[in-house]
Amino acid sequence: MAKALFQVRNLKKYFKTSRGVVHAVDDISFDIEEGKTLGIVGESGCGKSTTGRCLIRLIEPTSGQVFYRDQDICQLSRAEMKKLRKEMQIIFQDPYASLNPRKSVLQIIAEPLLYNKIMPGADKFAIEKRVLELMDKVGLAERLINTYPHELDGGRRQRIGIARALAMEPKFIVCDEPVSALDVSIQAQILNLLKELQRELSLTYVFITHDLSVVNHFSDDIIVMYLGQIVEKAPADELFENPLHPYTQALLSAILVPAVGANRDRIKLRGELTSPIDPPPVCRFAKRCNYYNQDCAAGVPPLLEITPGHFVACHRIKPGSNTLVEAN
Amino acid sequence: MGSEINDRTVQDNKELVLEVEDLIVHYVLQEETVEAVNGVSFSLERGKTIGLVGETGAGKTTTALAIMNLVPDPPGVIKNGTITVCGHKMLDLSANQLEKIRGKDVSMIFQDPMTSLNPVLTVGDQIAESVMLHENLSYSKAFKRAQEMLEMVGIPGTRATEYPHQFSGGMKQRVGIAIALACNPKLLLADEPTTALDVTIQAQVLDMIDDLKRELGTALVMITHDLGIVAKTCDLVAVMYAGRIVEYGTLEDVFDRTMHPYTEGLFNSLPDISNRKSQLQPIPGLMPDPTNLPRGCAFAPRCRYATAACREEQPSRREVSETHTVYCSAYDDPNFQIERTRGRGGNG
Amino acid sequence: MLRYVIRRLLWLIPVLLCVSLLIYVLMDLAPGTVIDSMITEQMTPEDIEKLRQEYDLDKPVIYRYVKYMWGFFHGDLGKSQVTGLSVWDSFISRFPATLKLSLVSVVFGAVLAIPIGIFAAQRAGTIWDNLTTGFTLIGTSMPSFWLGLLLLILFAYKIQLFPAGGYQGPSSYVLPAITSGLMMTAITARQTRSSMLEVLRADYLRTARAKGVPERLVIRRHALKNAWIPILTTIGMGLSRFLAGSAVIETVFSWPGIGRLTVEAVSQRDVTLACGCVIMTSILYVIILLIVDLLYAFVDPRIRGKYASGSRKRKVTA
Amino acid sequence: MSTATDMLVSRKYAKRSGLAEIWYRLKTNKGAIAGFTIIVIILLITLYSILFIDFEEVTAMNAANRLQPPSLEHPFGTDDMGRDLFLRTLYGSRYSLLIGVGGVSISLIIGLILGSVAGYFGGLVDDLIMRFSDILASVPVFLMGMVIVTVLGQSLQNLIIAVGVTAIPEFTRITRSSVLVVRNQEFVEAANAIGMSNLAIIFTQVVPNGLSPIIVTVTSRIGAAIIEAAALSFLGFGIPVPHPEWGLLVSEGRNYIRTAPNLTYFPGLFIMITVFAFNILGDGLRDALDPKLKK
Repeated sequence: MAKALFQVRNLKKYFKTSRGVVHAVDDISFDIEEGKTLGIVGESGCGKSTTGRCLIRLIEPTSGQVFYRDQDICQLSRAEMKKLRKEMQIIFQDPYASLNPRKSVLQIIAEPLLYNKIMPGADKFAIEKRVLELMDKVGLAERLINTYPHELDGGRRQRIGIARALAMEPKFIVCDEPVSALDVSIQAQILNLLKELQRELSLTYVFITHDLSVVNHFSDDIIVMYLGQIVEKAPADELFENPLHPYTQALLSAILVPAVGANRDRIKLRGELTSPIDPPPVCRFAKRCNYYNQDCAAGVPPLLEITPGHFVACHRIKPGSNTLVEAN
Repeated sequence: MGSEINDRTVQDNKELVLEVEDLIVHYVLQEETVEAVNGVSFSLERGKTIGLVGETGAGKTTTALAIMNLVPDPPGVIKNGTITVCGHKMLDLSANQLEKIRGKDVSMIFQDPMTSLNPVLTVGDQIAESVMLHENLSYSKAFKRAQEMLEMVGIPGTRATEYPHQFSGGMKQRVGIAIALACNPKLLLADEPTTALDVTIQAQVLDMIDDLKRELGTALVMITHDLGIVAKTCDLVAVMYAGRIVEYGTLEDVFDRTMHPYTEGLFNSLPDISNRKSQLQPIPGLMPDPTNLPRGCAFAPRCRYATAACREEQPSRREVSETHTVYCSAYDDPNFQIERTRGRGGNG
Repeated sequence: MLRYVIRRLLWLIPVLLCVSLLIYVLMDLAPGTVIDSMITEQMTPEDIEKLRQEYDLDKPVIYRYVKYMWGFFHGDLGKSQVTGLSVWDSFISRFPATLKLSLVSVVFGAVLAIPIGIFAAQRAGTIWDNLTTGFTLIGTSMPSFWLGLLLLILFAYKIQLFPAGGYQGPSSYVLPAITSGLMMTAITARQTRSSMLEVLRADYLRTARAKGVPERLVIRRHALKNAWIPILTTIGMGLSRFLAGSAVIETVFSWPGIGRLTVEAVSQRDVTLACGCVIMTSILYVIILLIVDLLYAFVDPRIRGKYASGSRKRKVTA
Repeated sequence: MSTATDMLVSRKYAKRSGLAEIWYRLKTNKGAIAGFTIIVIILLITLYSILFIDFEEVTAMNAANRLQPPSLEHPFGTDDMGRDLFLRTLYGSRYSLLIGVGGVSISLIIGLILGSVAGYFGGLVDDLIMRFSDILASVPVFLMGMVIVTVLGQSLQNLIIAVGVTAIPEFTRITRSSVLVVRNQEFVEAANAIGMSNLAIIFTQVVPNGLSPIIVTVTSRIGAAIIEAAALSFLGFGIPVPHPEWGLLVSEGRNYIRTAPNLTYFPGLFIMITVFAFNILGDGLRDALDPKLKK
């Protein structure tokens, strides 16, 4: 197997608030293979966006290492980091908030070119030419070059965001819920575009979403997060065919399939997400778990490889077995 | 636009809770007019659920607000149409009469539970308010009812004295449902009730709406963009595009015997959970500008079957079966068939 | 809640220390000293030097400040350098006049202004809204001393309905109260209108209407309750402004309040009296702002919740 | 794709910038137009007075002409020293405008720097700046102005400083809160991701987007500063005589309020109209810049 592009080790991000310490990301480790897509799923507040931002150091992690091509980016100086920034970019969820409303499409896409001197000595003709190339690549018509974000619809704005990220000629892109604010028909357009770009430019993606059918469609490997921790990690096919963690099972069964009679049996979960503030050192999911018993109070369950490539963090699933131990 | 749909259901002698006939709603702004709803007709029997499906700007929410006669005016203008809720002609009533019907015969659940509850009133008071208004109960009795309603939606009655900010998103939406159901309405409008919620919470809330609806015999208009929710909750489906219904029928009609190219496009845009290698086939292009709708079929510019005629004239109405209607001129050619590629039926 | 009040009261201490230091040092820096007016031509340089020592003018300003504050915390604000009267007594004796005028104007303002603001907001864009907005705009654009003088010309000289000034009997209240009341009304009505407009757009009003709540209750129970905070702020600010800046109106109407006292003290370079007045007024000012803050909590349960847990919620990125 | 490099492709397409849209919306706002027109007229008056009215002309006494009622020759009448009030009032417009604009510039510049530093960096810097601003705000504005003028001495320049200093806390607070709103937007994060420096982010992303509430405050604050300065002058803390500042003119007129109320009417009316113009323009700007009203 090729060496992973990213190796994340014991990553933690805590936010201090006056009500306590929010454990937004709490000791997670994983690898990202070059040229693949890693999906991160979970519900709001599970730390998936924070993880994505820590990967490219938009947020300083509290502790842990993020190795990019064997270099711990958390140790880099500002100047060194600035060089690496070109290789790693991010696409945001909200195509309304992520574009500066006072800048035109030309200015937004040209900004990364100018600030990083990607085209040294280029005049404005060359810059504009490059911007037009990028616009063409993401499917924006040439005539939109002088428009402002508020004049455009969500799908086009998201294309601007993608073009801005591509301007840096990155190797790696964090896609933070890139389609959840979009309509179904536009969502499919953007997903297809992202896939095409990945093939064409051999990009590596981290794809963050709460939408399971989208992550299934888009990812090679999937991480399921719950309250700042990874509860399950597996190749996409494996995860969808054989989900092991009770939370993953519930999540998958909550998917509503657009077909008659397809949504009858569901695993019901009690309650709602608990607070990520100063969580007790037990399984975070225990309170809502349908398989809860006294074993579950024995500390935070470690993420263990149950079958090759399939990792689960649950006290009641032992390596080698393929189901919950004595599920009740 | 026809009202034939209604005639048929009347003949069946079922109890009609809602009839919307040829509704047209525009928003008249300074420089332009947004043509939000352009001739929508449908009806609903007691205890049934209809799904209004469509993307942003299809006119779903405006239709629901028109049913309540709550379209903000200005800029909203109801240009045409009749709306009958439990025998009341909503658009002809005085403000006074409307206040007696809203919350009693028909009520509504709103999309965003974060902003649709009043932050400075306790949730108990907000539920009790409509009980007091419509059933002339004393405050203490109404408050007791409010507590019962909270229990019914799965929140301890003791929390009735708390304020909305003390509840999580899912709980707030339950409160919204309790408010809507407090006076046992015959018709409930739910405007994207779970869009703002997490997946597992969404499932809880949908189940609850389903249970309560069955228990109370309420008819439900479910407004959503999510075909999964439609599949789970609805008996009838009306697919909307640019302010018009383009396909109308039972759940099975629309999902398994899809006729309209737009409906087909919606299905083809969705990732297939059972086959992750499948290709998405998005509908090309964008929703038309509602201030400047095309002369012919609004979907024609994005439709792969569109002919010159489609761009010139409004689509013809076609009754495929007793329950299934489609508005598409392509079917004027008897050999026409859409090529929906994705699996149908319960193979998901 | 109690913890919050205590914390806010404790915060008063550094504020007052800094404010008094600022004022004292500034006044001390002003050209001329207290003893200037006491020096006569007959005095020898030794006499003057003795006088300087008596008033600690030979010592650094910080020494005088510490000495002043020492007295301050012992309830002694010193004596007026011009009249020789106790600063504390002068201030207290003048305070009721200002307080009465402020309260009258606040009540006046609130009673008139809130209905006007609601009226305008509900009819936003109509001729009624434009008229009231025009009226309130003119009100906020008028200097209060000018309005006061206009009222004097009309009611005291032309038709001689009310006395031109002074502080005797209810009729002497009328003109000063109308002056400050009208300013207050204009400001508060504007604020009420804009915060009502904000609230009228809110989703929860649609929820209330969908429940069948009659329109007047929608406004009274659902909208107004949410619009209260900015309105309260304006009224609180208005009250403190009148307490502090009443100098102008008090001068126009020869009203014996603290505002005029301060103006006189400052113009006569009466450093002790001026300092005492400014510092005392600042205390009042800060206390009123504190009361307004506490009223927020009374009006808005979200703020109450924040105080109860003693903390501010911060945005947490998911 | 175009290969011709003799013309920028972006020139081919019409450009309607954000500014153009704001101007458009301002144009449709009757109040804003009225305010703008009045301000232009006052500016023209000021220009006229600078070019054609001498200081001697408005300060020279003429006992024979004392306290004349308004007439064709003296449209506003004459004061107790026989000076033409009309000329004096026109001459006085420069002071009010200078005080308004100058005072607000002082508070704007200092408030903008303090507020954006506090808002962008947060933490200890934020705490220090905001506590300083709280303390400054704890002295009632009017008293602060009075003390400053007393300390620095009476002059136009010091009046401007007094009016400017008192508004610093307000501008600091407004700048900080609008910076905070913008700072948490995703486009600032996006700028971070393309490697922009903090300084560049503040000036190209944060400030331009947080400007609307500040512009509105500037406009209406000019009006408030004019009133404040006039009130200080009225009480004898303003520009020294014989400069015909409007507040001072009202104060002088007060002595003849029974016999010659015209001395009070006119200067006060000019203050009101000027302040009204700035206030109504501020209202119009607020509507034009409010994103919520965008459709």
